[in-house]
Amino acid sequence: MSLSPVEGVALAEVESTGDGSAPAKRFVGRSPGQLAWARLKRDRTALVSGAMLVFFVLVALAVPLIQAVYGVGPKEQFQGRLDGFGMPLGYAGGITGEHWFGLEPGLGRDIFIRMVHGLRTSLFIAFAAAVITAAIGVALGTLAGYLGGWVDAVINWITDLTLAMPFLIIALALTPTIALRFYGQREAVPAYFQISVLIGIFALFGWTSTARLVRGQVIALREREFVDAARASGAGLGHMLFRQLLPNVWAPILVSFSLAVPQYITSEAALSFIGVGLTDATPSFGRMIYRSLDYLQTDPAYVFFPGITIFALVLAFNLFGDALRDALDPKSSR
Amino acid sequence: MARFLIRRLLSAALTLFAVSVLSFLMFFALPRDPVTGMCPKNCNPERLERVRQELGLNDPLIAQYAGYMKGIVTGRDLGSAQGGRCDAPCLGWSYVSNEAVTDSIARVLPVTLSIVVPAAILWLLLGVGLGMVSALRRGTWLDRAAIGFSLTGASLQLYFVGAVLLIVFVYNLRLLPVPSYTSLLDDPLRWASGLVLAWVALAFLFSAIYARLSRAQMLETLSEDFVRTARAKGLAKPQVYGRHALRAAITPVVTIAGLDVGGALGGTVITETTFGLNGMGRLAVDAVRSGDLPTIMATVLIAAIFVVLANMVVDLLYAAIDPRVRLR
Amino acid sequence: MDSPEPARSDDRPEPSARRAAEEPYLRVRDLRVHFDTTDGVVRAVDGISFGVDRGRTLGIVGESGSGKSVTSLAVLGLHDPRRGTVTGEITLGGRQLVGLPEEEVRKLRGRDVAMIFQDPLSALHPYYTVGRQIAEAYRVHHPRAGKREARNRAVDMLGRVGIPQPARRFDQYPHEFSGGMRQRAMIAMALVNDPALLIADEPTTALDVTVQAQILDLLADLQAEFHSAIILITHDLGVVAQVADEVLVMYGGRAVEHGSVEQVLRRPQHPYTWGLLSSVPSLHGDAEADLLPIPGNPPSLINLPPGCAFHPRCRYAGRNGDRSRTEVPALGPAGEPGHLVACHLPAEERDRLYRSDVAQVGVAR
Amino acid sequence: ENTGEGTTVDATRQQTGVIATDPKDSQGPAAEVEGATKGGTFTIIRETPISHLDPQRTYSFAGLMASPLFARYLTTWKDDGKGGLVLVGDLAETPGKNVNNDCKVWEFTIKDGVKFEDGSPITSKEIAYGIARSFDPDLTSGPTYIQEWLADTAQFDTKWDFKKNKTSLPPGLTTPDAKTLRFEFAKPRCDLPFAVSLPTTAPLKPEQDTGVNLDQKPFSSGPYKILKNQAGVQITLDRNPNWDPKTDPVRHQYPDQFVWTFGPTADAAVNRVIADNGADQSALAWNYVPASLVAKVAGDQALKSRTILSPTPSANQLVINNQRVKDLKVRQALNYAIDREGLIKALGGQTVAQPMTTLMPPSTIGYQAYDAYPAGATGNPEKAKELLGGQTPELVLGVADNTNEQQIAVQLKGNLERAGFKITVRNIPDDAKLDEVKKKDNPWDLYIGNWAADWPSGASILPVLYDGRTIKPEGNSNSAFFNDDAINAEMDRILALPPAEQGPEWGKLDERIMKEFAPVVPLYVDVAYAVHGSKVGGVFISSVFGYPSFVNAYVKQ
Amino acid sequence: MSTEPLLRVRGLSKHFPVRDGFRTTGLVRAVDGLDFDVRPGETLGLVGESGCGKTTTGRMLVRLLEPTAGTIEFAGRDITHAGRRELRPLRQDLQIIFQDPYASLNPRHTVGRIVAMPLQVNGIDPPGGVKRRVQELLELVGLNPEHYNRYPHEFSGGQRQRIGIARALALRPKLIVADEPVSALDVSIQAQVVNLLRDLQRELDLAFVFIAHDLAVVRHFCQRVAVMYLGRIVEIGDRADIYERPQHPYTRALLSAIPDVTALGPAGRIRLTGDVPTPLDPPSGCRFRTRCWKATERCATEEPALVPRDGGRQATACHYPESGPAAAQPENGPAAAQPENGPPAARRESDPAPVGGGVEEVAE
Ligand SMILES: Nc1ncnc2c1ncn2[C@@H]1O[C@H](COP(=O)(O)OP(=O)(O)OP(=O)(O)O)[C@@H](O)[C@H]1O
Ligand SMILES: Nc1ncnc2c1ncn2[C@@H]1O[C@H](COP(=O)(O)OP(=O)(O)OP(=O)(O)O)[C@@H](O)[C@H]1O
Ligand SMILES: [Mg+2]
Ligand SMILES: [Mg+2]
Ligand code: NI
Repeated sequence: MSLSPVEGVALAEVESTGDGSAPAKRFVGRSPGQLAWARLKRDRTALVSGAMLVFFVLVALAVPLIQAVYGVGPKEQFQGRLDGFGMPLGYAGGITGEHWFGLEPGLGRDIFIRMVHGLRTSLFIAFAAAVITAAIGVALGTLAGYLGGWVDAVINWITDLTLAMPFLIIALALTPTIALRFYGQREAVPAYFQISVLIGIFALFGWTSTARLVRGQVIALREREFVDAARASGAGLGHMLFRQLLPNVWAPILVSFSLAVPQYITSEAALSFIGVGLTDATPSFGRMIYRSLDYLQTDPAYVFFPGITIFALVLAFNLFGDALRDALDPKSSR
Repeated sequence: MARFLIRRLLSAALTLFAVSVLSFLMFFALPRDPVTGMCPKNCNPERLERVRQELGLNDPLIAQYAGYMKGIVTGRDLGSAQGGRCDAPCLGWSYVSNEAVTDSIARVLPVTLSIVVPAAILWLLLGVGLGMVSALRRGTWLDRAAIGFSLTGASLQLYFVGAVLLIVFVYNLRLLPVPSYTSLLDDPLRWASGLVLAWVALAFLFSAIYARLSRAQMLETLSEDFVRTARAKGLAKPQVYGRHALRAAITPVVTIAGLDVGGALGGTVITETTFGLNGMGRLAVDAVRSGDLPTIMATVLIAAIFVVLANMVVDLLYAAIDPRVRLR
Repeated sequence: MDSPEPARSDDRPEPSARRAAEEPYLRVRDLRVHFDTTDGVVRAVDGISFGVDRGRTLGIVGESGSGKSVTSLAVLGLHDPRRGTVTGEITLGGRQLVGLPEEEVRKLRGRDVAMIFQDPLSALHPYYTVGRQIAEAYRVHHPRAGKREARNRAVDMLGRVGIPQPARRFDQYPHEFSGGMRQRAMIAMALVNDPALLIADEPTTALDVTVQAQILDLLADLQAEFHSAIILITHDLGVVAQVADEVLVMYGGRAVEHGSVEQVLRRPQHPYTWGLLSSVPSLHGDAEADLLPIPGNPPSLINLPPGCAFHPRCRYAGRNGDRSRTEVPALGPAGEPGHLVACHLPAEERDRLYRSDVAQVGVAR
Repeated sequence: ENTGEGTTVDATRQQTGVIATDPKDSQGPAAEVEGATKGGTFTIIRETPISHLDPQRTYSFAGLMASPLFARYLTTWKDDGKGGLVLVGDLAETPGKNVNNDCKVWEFTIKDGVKFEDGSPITSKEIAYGIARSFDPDLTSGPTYIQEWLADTAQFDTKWDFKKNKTSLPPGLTTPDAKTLRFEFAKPRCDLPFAVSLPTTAPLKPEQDTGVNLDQKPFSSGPYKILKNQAGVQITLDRNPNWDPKTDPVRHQYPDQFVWTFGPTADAAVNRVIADNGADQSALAWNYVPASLVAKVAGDQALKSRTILSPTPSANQLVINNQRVKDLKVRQALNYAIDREGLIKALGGQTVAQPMTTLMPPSTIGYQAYDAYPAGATGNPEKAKELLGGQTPELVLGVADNTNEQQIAVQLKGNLERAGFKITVRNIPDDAKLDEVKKKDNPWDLYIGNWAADWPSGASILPVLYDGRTIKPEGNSNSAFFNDDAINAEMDRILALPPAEQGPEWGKLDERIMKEFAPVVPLYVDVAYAVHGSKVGGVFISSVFGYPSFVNAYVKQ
Repeated sequence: MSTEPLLRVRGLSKHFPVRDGFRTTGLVRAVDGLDFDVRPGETLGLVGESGCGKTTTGRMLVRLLEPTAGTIEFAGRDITHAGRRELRPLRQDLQIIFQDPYASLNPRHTVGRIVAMPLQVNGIDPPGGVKRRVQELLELVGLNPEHYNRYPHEFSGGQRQRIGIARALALRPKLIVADEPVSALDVSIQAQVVNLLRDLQRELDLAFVFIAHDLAVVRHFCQRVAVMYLGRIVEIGDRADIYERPQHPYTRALLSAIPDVTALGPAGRIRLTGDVPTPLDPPSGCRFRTRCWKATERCATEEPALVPRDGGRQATACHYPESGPAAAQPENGPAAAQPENGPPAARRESDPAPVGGGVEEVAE
């Protein structure tokens, strides 16, 4: 704009920068993304928990490598190292140089390599499901909360319906039917198919809490004046939902996301026990934890390794979620 | 407000209708033939066909559904194989437990209520309390300890927590009796001592999300100007944080509490199983396992009622919490 | 006034009154408030000193963003220690506030020192009725007061700040109030405990002039009745002229001029004050003529211009060599007793310049 | 450190079964149990409720074990808990009279002094009414031997409609007088004395018949009666004063009350009983010690006196679909390949399962041990490969998607692939699996099967499982779909023999079927391993059903 | 300047329901039948008592509130009930500066994003890029480029207000509803901003509805001024007329209450006394009558219409309009002017509130 006061201002500006000798560029500051990143880097909790997550992901990615080094496969049985009750011989659940975390009671498979394999399956399922459900939930929740009226009524209705639908029964009824559509009675259903079905089921049912959470927040937010301001500028729906409202509901979304991941890991296991989802042939972390819990009294080591791992995973996930929230909060310190 | 209520009730009714229709359709979707459970001795195809005829399963679906609904509203005659007259609200007859489904429900509902209601209070207090602590002490070891504590429940799951609680308090220390349900009206003390472990375990399991949500939300509100105003008035900390900050931070907690309580009232399978209590959850799961369709449908319907009710209450609470929210 | 407690001026007047001679009720010495941001340290307040006696009104004017609100928040101890660091000395009735335990400061807030905040909509809790928030402020410091009493008191206050039908408005929420009504609610909340020191941060910006007059009267009442000290932060020099006893002019986190209202408005000594006074739109002159703002932009508080923070915008900066650019001027006597100014220009030259360049355009017109 | 010592258990026992010929055997009172005392409340903790209490509908193990407490039958087993079984008259004076010695006409004489819980006498009329009502299609579940034999068709309820003929009796069933009950069959039914030991023959007065609601509160003829039934939660049984011990050859009436509690999982029940706390001191965990706790229970010497260990008649096989796997060599190779020791370990050890190589479980009368394909404890993959001669049969193993079968599937797949098979594991929904594999044209080659006979006679095992003439489109117990004329004929021959002579013949046939045809791979028998509180006495594992029997149970005072 | 008005408002009303718990107990007649026009490039000042409905009017003009009654025409189109889609193209021409600057800024957006938002949502890509343009705008309103990536809570009140102004200017609209845009600014920046707005106006033919309390600023900036009282316009006219020849008693009272920097100490002014009415239940007849020193029976029964006087440029809704210059003392008030001395509290206490209102000329 070439307007008279601007000239005055510009003049003064020239003068001031001339004096302030420091180049103007330095003052532009960092973008919010850089800022959050900088904050994350400075947060010790974030670093530790982030490193742990990276570690888990790396382990999951490097499965073939680890197996090659370790030299034991996930399906190999070492029943010779079990006693007559099927309990591992030796100390602490059969920990030896070959079997770092000992052996499974009963089938006598190696816990370490199964855990590594299982981590990959479970992390993938849980992560994919959490991402999908969060996406659906956020989209529907913001829409319902912001638009209100009949859109809200319809979305609310669908949410209620989804919540009220018996998850277990539908899962039970649906999965064999789906499997039969794609695979014959004599074909083994491959793991990736089971995994996709699982993710699908989680996606179908898992979005509701995020949706309602987000909706609740948005209902309060839409009455705030900055929303009016955007409206007055002619902001379209997309901009409104994703640019204006979404940044203000990160906190609950992060929370529900980081809690959803462990929840899906355990749900996956629970489902496989009623015959939905993975079979015993596919190593899965959740399933392992479930099985191990039975041995709380007789083989504590079997409970210990998966248990401590999932605890670390959940803790890392949530601490990282919190750190991320803190980093994204413009009002948080530093 | 009145309009909102009416609209919400209508939509609730519609939800329940849809749920009932869908669960009715499940008769035909389940991998197992629904009649096999009702088949008399020595089943064979002809016999099955006869049963189907007798039960009206060959009637058009609409007629069957109408019959079911009529049973709920006015009661109906189910025939001698199903205990004869079934008074309203008639939910059918269970071949598995050999009684009217209404009776099964009446038996398990108090158990579930007794588990869930006190547990919900506990988990809300525990979760929000931990969340407040960690928000106010953000970044300190107390923050991380509170979060870590609340997460043990979420990460280790009820099986573990429940089993450990049982082993420690019941089998080893013998501080508590074996978990069991006694009616609150009969003996409040036994009621409480028989269920307290279930409450604790559930609270432990659920508190994580409340702790985390209230932490996150508290941090958002703590930096609001009105919190500063409250401090400037000279309010003591508990009032500033409890009344001013928390009130503004509570919406997500209410949302999730609605979902959790609504869902849990439909049955807390794992808790009930772990502690050997016979509530809605086990009834439902056993019904699924044994293909007991009338019971499945009834439990689905009742769980749906709780879900819908809870969500309605949550919506009303939104307006009660935030005066800016218009109920429309 | 039906306050259940005896008027506070009788309660404990002596220590502060006796010391008042040497020590004002509120004394701020070398106050610094710094915010650590990712871009650098924001020196929002950079070594400011002033004092207010009971029964007196200090007007603070200055550049928007020059640290006025930050200073007042510091007095109430409301800065988040994680975000901003507060150093220096703040004594209230002889007690040092910086570093005092939170619980001690809390007891002072609302009763000994109350504040009217600048942004009333965000400063009021959106979920509570306006009346309840005011009543609450009363009950904290009157623990024995019942609900009824607090309500009556709040309704009374709402009425006194000129809100019509206060009993009815009591039960409305902040978003149902107009901007001016919110501001008056804020004022009512601050006044409900008859504070000994009142910090009013732009209390009348959203008010029309008639209501503004009423509020100013109310503040005067308060002062007369409870011998309160008042800090009035405002941009309306007319208001300052009307009610202040002393004026502090701030620029870039520092005080540039301090003196009685007469001295600062009639015989201003600092070029910034001159600029300020010339910018005031007049009710009488040519309505179409352009206003006369100070050229240039407010300084960055992260990277304050070296020397006199005002020098890049000062017409006279070059007059004494490089001094303005290198040396931070101290707040020193400017001739008349009690009149302080932070400027490198020699006193006589300031006088001359004022008379030749400023007096005609500015207020004296 | 776990060195594996003390983990082998000897739990084999041989069944000796006879039908009492001396009427004295059928007379009461039953011999006193050593050390038994009267009084106390005996608690049984079980996870799921008993499916039916109505005797005419009782067919589950829990029901069969609970029923003798409040129902009496025509005959019953005198069981010493160590395999010594004698079939005696219960309400009848003897275990039946084979009137023409052709097994077609049987007569039972009812004892004097037998009464219902209300004190009214039990006559042949009430027993006949009980049998008649078992024809009612409303009363789902329950054994159907007697009905089918009387009607001489599986469609017995169409042949004779109970609802329309409530005052008459089914064809072939007559009560010549109040003390006599007479069965006339179209074909020889030599197993009738065994069949009438099932609760179908419990008496009922027509005026006490509440139809389907009898399930909630059956009318007692035994030593206890239902005091209170909180359906699905708890059943309390109280002494029946009108039960006369002098008429009863097997039952006692020691505890004041029996209480069945439902709810706790197997784990919880076992843990509770081990904790031995308060009322749990006189409690029995009905569900067996789960595999995960076996090591703890077996390893605790202090618990030794509180456990009961006994093999059961429940036999498990890897069923081969003989319609699909027609090559005998393949079937034999399958038999060689299996590592039974590993399998037992996977299941939780010898207190959970015992290896088996025969078709009939060892608890069958006339059982003979043999191993048609001796492969050693851990299988012989080499021998299997040799039999396969280089081919790698691709077989599909259908398994239910429950934990147990999944585990077994993993184990079996490992075993078989070791021997050169290619195994595809296909999951079948748990609740549909049984129906599916019973279909004649099911698509799988292998599946896991289990059979527990209703009485310990080869007649209730081999003809049921391996008579190819019974194969129908659905609902086949012969899920191996094995059919061989010679074997069929041999079965007919044995069935016509007097019951007492059949035992060894079945044993021989068993071995012959395995040697010549290998239609299945016998895997293991279930082992009963139960824990009870320190005050429990007199409980033993029924030699007939493999679950705890309460006829001798008492609470130590 | 064309004669066709850019904005034409007729009978505009807004009533808010008052809720007590869940029941509606009354109506706040916040705005009750406004008529006015704004021509292109013209500035209409909207002044009046706090709570008289100025913000509500402004929000209705940009269609953030749904009017209860009346019509709004913008650039010849009736937009009273236009839907979102119809409004979108108009949004570029119609902007608002909010009264409460902080609340109107998204706390999660940096200032850069906030100011860029109107450009973004309207898909405008200015030469040199959005960022450059935004920085220009920030400089224009006197903010530093370093502020680009900071968040609203890090700003002072005046800085926040300037962010709001920059945002409204981003699109170069035709009409800006400015709700107290300069109230939180120090006089120097205020002067800058007022000059800036005025230059923009001249250059771009911008029209303003300028809501303000500072009558001096209004005088400098607005060609026409409307005085509102309790949801109604009581007087509207050219700047000169309003400031020099106010006819409505309320306008006079307002003008007399302006604190003047040239006069130190308490100033003389017309003090309004009597019941302050509320829009919850406005007085019958003339709404100002409860505080008017000229009120008569007629005022209570008959509502004065906004009638043009003096050749149509100025309109007043009063049965007894004043004449003469503003500073003149009220002449025929029922209560005599009471010069009073003494401390304000004492004065207040002794206020006799005459029925039907009164006036005091206070000079200390
Ligand atoms: N939390 C914060 N973080 C960083 N900078 C801040 C923060 N709070 C205030 N500031 C900066 O401190 C300076 C002083 O702010 P303050 O609010 O005191 O100004 P003010 O004098 O009250 O201005 P106004 O008259 O516009 O309200 C401003 O430049 C502002 O940007
Ligand atoms: N959402 C609402 N619900 C109920 N009443 C409202 C609402 N918004 C405004 N009001 C009322 O409408 C009237 C006019 O409000 P408005 O905000 O328009 O006043 P204003 O002229 O802008 O005043 P100010 O100068 O104080 O900002 C006030 O009495 C106010 O209480
Ligand atoms: Mg400020
Ligand atoms: Mg306003
Ligand atoms: Ni002025």
